[in-house]
Amino acid sequence: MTATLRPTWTAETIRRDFPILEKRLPNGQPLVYLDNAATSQKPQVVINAVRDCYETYYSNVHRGVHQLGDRVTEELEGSRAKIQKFVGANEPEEIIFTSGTTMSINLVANGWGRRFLSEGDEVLVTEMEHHANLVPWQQIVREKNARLRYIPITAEGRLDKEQLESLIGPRTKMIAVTTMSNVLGTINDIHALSEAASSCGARLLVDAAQSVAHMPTNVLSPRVDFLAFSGHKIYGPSGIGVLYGRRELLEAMDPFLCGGNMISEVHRDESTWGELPAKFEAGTLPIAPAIGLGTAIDYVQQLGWQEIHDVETTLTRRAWDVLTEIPGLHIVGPPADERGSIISFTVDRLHPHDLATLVDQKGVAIRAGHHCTMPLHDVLQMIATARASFAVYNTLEEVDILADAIRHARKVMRLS
Amino acid sequence: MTATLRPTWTAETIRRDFPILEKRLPNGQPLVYLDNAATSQKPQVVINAVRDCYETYYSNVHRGVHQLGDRVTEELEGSRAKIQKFVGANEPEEIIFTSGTTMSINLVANGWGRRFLSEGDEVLVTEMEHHANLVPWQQIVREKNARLRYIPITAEGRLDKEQLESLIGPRTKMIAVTTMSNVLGTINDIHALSEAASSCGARLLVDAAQSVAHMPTNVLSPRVDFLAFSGHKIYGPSGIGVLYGRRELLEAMDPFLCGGNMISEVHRDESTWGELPAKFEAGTLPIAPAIGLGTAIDYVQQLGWQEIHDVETTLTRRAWDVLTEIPGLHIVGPPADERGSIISFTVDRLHPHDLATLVDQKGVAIRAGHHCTMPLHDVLQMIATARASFAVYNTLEEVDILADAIRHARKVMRLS
Amino acid sequence: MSTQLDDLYNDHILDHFECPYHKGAIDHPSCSRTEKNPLCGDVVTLQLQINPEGKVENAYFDGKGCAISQAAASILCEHVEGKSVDELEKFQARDMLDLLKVPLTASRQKCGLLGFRLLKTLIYEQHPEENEHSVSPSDTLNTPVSNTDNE
Amino acid sequence: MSTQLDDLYNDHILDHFECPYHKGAIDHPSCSRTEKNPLCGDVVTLQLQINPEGKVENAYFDGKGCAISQAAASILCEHVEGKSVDELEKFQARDMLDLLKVPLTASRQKCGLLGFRLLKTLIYEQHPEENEHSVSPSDTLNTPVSNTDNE
Ligand SMILES: Cc1ncc(COP(=O)(O)O)c(C=O)c1O
Ligand SMILES: Cc1ncc(COP(=O)(O)O)c(C=O)c1O
Repeated sequence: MTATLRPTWTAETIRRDFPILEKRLPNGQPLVYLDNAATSQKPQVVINAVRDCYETYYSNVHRGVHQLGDRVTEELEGSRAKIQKFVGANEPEEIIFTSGTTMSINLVANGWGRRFLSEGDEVLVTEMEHHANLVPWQQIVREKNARLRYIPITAEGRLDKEQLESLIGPRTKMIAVTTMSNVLGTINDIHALSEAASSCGARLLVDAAQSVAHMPTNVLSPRVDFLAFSGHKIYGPSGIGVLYGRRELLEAMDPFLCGGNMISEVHRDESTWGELPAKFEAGTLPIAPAIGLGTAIDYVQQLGWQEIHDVETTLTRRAWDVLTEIPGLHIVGPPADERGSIISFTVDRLHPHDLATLVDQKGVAIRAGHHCTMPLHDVLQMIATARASFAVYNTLEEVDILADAIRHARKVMRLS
Repeated sequence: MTATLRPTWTAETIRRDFPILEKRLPNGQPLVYLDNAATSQKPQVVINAVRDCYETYYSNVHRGVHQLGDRVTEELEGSRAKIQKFVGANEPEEIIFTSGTTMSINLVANGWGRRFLSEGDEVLVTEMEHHANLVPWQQIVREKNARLRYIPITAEGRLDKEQLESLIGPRTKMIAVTTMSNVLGTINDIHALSEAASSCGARLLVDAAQSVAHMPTNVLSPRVDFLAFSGHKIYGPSGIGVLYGRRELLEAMDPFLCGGNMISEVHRDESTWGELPAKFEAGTLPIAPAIGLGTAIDYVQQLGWQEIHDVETTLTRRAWDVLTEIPGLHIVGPPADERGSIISFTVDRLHPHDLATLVDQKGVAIRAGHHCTMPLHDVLQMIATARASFAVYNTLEEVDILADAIRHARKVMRLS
Repeated sequence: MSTQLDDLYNDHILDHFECPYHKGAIDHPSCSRTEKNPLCGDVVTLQLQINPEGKVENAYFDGKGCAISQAAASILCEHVEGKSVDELEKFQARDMLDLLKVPLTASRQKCGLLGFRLLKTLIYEQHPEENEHSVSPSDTLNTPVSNTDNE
Repeated sequence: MSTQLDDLYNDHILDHFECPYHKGAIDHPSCSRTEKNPLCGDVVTLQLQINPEGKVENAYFDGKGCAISQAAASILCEHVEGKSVDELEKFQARDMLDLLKVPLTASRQKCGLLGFRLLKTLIYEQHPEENEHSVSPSDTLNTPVSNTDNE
């Protein structure tokens, strides 16, 4: 299944898999899509998987007393099994389909937190977390009179390991941390965090939204308790996400959403919960997106992690090199070799929003804003940054177009 | 927009819009899809809308500092505006995108219930509710020491209006009721329930999951406070649902899911919420499904409610006539003329699961089970029923094939 | 994918459904257990009489539900009598499905395996100490599809 | 759909951005208000000096943020001076966008209308009684896109 069908591929060959990359923008420019950390484009195989589901065997799942139902259930459960292997989980029942990373983390904050957090307990997050891995914890610690604590970052944008040591303790019940910062590009040391968690008996949740398309994911080494990601950032359809949870924990937790499918028996005043994974999958699942996610995972595995890494680090290094040559441009976070394919930056006297609009005139899609990391931007003492983020289909030429577009923007803004 | 492009259509012409209906089943039979109450098939225009999104303008919404972002946001907000008009809401901000009916109702049970329910308060549901409109209320009334009460049904499967009178009172804070039973086909009198709710100052939530593809929806006459439905039952993509809520209520409620998009400002220990509808749309939305839902709504409106009603009641009457001729077959719920296009039934000495498997041999997809309405089945004193449910593309011939298949099943089971 | 369902309700199944083997109750069973498939309401009770040598002398079932679940329970009772607990420990879901002699789609396997699940739990409980470090029955009993209900 | 963006940062906008009109503060303004666009961090303060005849004698802004929001605030100040409160009540978002003389995409309109939103609130507050039954400013100020942040 994961046999390398493309032993060698380049951005040029891979681009043909993504129909949108061949289209022209409304302004007639070719698209230079460098907003991959927000969401990635979809290869034809994924688009077709969704279409085929609707055109040939669509019906509701888990009710297969008819042939379509059997087929669609087989496809959905096949996708679950692929995801299980992809994240290295022991059992398919540990894979919960959700609507996205945000929903996955909310599920844990509520289903685990409401049951297992008590007054005075501490939840440890980092200063670089996405709002999705902050706000749900803020809410549940408030409800429980527990406390949210932040692992600070160093000047280079890495987790401060010494501070980590002093933050963990017997009150630490949960460490919730991103595998890769969506702003700094920092790749966090999950091994160290996993050890920290076991040293104090805390649970470890990793938000793998940013890393999942760029490096291997494994929930057993180092061992994590929960792992969340979204399909739309790994070349999959929109509307589907995943929560991995260790069986014992999922079994001990309360359900989050309630309704059909997640129950065993419903009586007038009480209900009993179904088995895993149904217990956490209330209502009709996003069936076609879930099936399409399985195809996306096949696609990524066929590319191969080493190849993906090589292509993306080449892009990131080039971007580092050409961007740092631009006067007044400052990159935040660690050096090119120690980060994912994300580069956030500011340009003196050029507001990120103006910059993004100006490079868009050249067909270059980047992002500007706080990227759902306001506390991080407070630490950086910045209101907003511009961000370019790369995927397997980006080319070195596109990196150069970005740099030229930024130079052009500076000229338009009378900065050179 | 809702101009009747097909002034006259029949199931035969409409079937060509649905690619799956032309496919053969694995066993070589043509598909007779009578499981529409579980989920409906998708017309080509909807499938194409999803595909076009991915192939021509996909990117993340509400961040349109680039052209793709502007386009996709325009499409998504265009879909929201269509839904607003479709349900007759005052403002697009009152339309919240969710992952489905189940999620929509959970949002209200938590976001409204946790804030506005107190000890001793009562939530009124009906005996015919789907688990999606029961279990979330069971959970929140337990948490709040409030009480869940049931409006009983009559022998014919209608709401017992006299009992309703005696159930409402100053403690009634919420009436949550389905517009159409997914088992009995009963169409509830939302006018009467709306009056009952205002007479006691309660909120009214309607679960429109079953009715939304079959009859007009309007949240202002009679006035309802919340309305929930799923895209997948109205010829739309899977993975998208809607919650309508009146602005004052949505503004007064707590958010449910937390994360990106739904915030205004995130500080280390607290956050402030964004404006409607963002406040309830945490994380990346199911973008392509949401856009596809807009197309599905256009499609239904082009068919025309009167035409849909005529076609579906003809099917339902025919089904009633041919099914009641089958020895030992008993239909639950009101007469053919007073129900939606849903017929649930039992056949003496033929377990619904065996029946469903046997008619499947003839290519007929029906459902068997408790249809996520265990309390209703308790009232009916049945463990399971078989259910056939019709949509605009079903034909009278298909109804006859169903009847023949049931006769065949009886023969196989040595019942005739 | 495609399964020829026409053979599903053949004489073998229907005969067992209509005239089940050992349907009823044992007065003093060695062990007894009831399980329910909430999805379709199938209920099966299985009772075993095991002699001191560890042999199943008598197997009775009771219950109600679809033809598949009831016929399968009947076929199961017929099969286990005379077998030793050790033998039955090796009896797998696949073997049970083979005994039915008909092709079951994933969605109907839960019906066909309801009695089998009971058997495995009862057998497992015969040697709880021995089995302590081995897999629990719930691990081995997972049918391919988690056949929960939804619409 | 397509908007020619090349004209966006033209001399009109950039001149106002670089040499804004009435950037600063009034000592004793008749009214003053600050607003922020949390998405991009744009902040604008608007201060008006309104004479007894209901005419805006002085309009000053202060703030920081993108060129569009700051230039638009400057253009706004220039425009409103000499206008009566009654005239400004009729001043619409569309008029503001016309004043900018450049095409703004939906996503950038929030920047271009930040100062305008302040103006509308300040003007609205001049006649709270009269306006009681009319629409509140928040109703009329909705920009086409709810420009919240996400990724
Ligand atoms: C009446 C009713 N309510 C709620 C639901 C739940 O909808 P969903 O599963 O799409 O969340 C359904 C269908 O499953 C239904 O028929
Ligand atoms: C690190 C990180 N966590 C969580 C999320 C939230 O993902 P989603 O919006 O798909 O729920 C994102 C992206 O938006 C992210 O970058």
